[in-house]
Amino acid sequence: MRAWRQVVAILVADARREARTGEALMPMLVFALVVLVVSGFAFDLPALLADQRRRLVPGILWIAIAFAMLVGQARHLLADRDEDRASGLLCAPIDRTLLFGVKWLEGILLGIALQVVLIPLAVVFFDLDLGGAWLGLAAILLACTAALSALGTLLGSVVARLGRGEALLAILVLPAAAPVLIAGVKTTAVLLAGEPLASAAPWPAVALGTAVIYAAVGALLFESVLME
Amino acid sequence: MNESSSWWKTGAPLGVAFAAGGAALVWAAMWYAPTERTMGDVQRIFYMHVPAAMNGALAFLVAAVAGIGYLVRRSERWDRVGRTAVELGTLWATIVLVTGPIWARSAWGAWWTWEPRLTTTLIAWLIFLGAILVRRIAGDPEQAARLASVIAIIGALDLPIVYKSVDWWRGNHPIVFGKGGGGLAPEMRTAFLVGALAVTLTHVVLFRLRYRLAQAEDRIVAAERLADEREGLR
Amino acid sequence: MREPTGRRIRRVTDPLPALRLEGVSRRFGPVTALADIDLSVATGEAVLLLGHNGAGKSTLLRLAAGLVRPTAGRVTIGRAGGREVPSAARARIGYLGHRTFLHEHLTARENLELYASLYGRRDAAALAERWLARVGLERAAERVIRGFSRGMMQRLALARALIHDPQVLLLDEPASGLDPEGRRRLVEIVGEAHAAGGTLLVVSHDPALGLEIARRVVVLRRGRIVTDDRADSRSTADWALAAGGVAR
Amino acid sequence: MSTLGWMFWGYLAGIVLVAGYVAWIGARLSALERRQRRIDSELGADR
Repeated sequence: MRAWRQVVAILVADARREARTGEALMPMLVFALVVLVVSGFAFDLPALLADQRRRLVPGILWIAIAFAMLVGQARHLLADRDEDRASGLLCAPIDRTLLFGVKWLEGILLGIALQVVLIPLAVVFFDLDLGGAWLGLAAILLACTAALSALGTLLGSVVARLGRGEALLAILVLPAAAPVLIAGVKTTAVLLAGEPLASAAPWPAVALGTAVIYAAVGALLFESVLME
Repeated sequence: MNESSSWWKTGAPLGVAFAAGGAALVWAAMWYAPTERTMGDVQRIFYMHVPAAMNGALAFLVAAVAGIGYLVRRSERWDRVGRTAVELGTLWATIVLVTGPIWARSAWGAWWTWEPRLTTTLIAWLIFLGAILVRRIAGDPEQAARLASVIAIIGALDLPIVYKSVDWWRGNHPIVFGKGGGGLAPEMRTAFLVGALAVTLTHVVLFRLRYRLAQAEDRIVAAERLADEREGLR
Repeated sequence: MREPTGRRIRRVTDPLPALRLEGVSRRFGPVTALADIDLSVATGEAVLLLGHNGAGKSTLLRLAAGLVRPTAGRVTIGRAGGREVPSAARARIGYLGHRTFLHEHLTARENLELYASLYGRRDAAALAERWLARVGLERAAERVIRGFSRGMMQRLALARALIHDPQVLLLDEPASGLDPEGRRRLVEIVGEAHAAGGTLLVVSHDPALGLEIARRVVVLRRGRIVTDDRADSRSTADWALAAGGVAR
Repeated sequence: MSTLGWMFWGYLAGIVLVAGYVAWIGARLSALERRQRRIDSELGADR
């Protein structure tokens, strides 16, 4: 199947580039780590009771994730400007919706790679007890990352077309990401309190719903961003 | 060509419209409408605040429709409508965001509450500021129009989601008017209609004026390009 | 040719145009880049596109390659056409633009394999191997192309543009940055593609290059076609003048 | 501040914002028209 071969080719090429340069993932990881550390003393976490800490940690975690996603996707999408490779993709007989799908998937993969490192670090730093919550946490992380990545892919392409970076992307993405962040923080708080995912309703559904809506609209508008 | 008079040609009816609308609004809001019992005179901000909010929502809707229109038709006219509507929406949202806290501070003692309508207005303001920013950064006018259209569409689509999320997040705190607010006295309703009419009239006039500016902007780009060609620079 | 017999012969032998632009205009905001272009290039024809800077040559090629949407008009590649170049039609096109479209952190071979796969080719590895040899980059195949010279990049870009064996070649200043040996290979490769029935639309500042292959010359000025004639109707120097002459 | 005082500031802010925007459009418009006239006259002289 041609579409399958095209998707794999793009994924392999971008993965190779990322493996050789680390241009997206490295700044993401370092940035997120810095946010965790700075939050540690900005909120004076060690002085707080475990219960108070649990109320602050979801917010800190989602700020770190959201900003790191912005950094990573801005780097990642800006890279396609070099040698006008974005046009190289557009010339090829690839459906533009599929192209959005690939870049969206790559954003999600970057997010997962980040969280695989970040969450254990947060557990250590903030003395969290995930207990049986890790499956629910993985689910909400995935849903919110999918929504953030969809926004980041569409608006990141806008920013890349303008030759700008993270600052403009943050301005464009974060207001629209407000529902995603609320959903992420609320659900994480419920999970960290030891309650099941279901008791976080309606937030998991909000995260999933926004992911679906933003991905659909992103796929629809992507061509308008890319095509002159 | 009598270009210097064109500004005044628009300016004269503009001034008359503003004066009439403003006078009607001030009269209705200050004298005609009765003083609200619990909040006092500050409630009179309502007659400008709510019409401004309604016109802001209208402008954002127009901006999104113009964005779709531009992406489908690629006509400069849709782009000019979009350019105009995004700016006007931002203006109305600014007015709402300034008058709202003043009213809130006086009536409830707090400048700001994270109430769905307030939060959504603030986020709308931020998103459309983003659209203005993208337009300023973009180099060529076609790219500016295309990318700003995308932002306007995303913005308009996002706002209902934001509203609902904040509603679930914080709840619908201060109900002043509408359900549970006790409704409006007949004179208040009349004053509100006058206010809505005056603000909407201002919106129409400002829209035409800003649209003219957009036309002038487009003409200049074309004229400078032509001048460059004559000089052999292109 | 107006005779009935002639018309009948034409109908039989005249092939489907490989590339046809009908009433195509492109404006960038208030700026007009292409105005009402009608251009039909027959299958197997080789056309040189001339014009000075900003005349709309590159926009025309990008439009035919599906990178730029026309503001008005139709673009047809083979049988498929419309406001936009359809996905299937893009597979028939090989476009070489100002930029190479190459990934600087991939090797020469990886770059070619990527583009062969993007065009749905199953034999990506074999194609990459063959094209590396054709452009003379076999010995640099496993090197990340970041350190390549301008000439090597352009050779690889040429291979990238042609690796899927396109029927329609859109080449925008293909010789730019090429060393003499690279230029020789370019002429050879493009000549072979043409001999095999490929259709060519070449933009070049340097008419000498295009005239080695092209039989027809189109001159653009300010987004309009001002000349469309047989290549041998004028000398190379005259064509250069026609292309670069500033209208007053 | 009295509730009347708050109301005054609210209306003032609204009116200043609208008036400021109109002034900005006016300034831009007349600047553009000046530029347009200059270009027109230059082109005229060129011919």
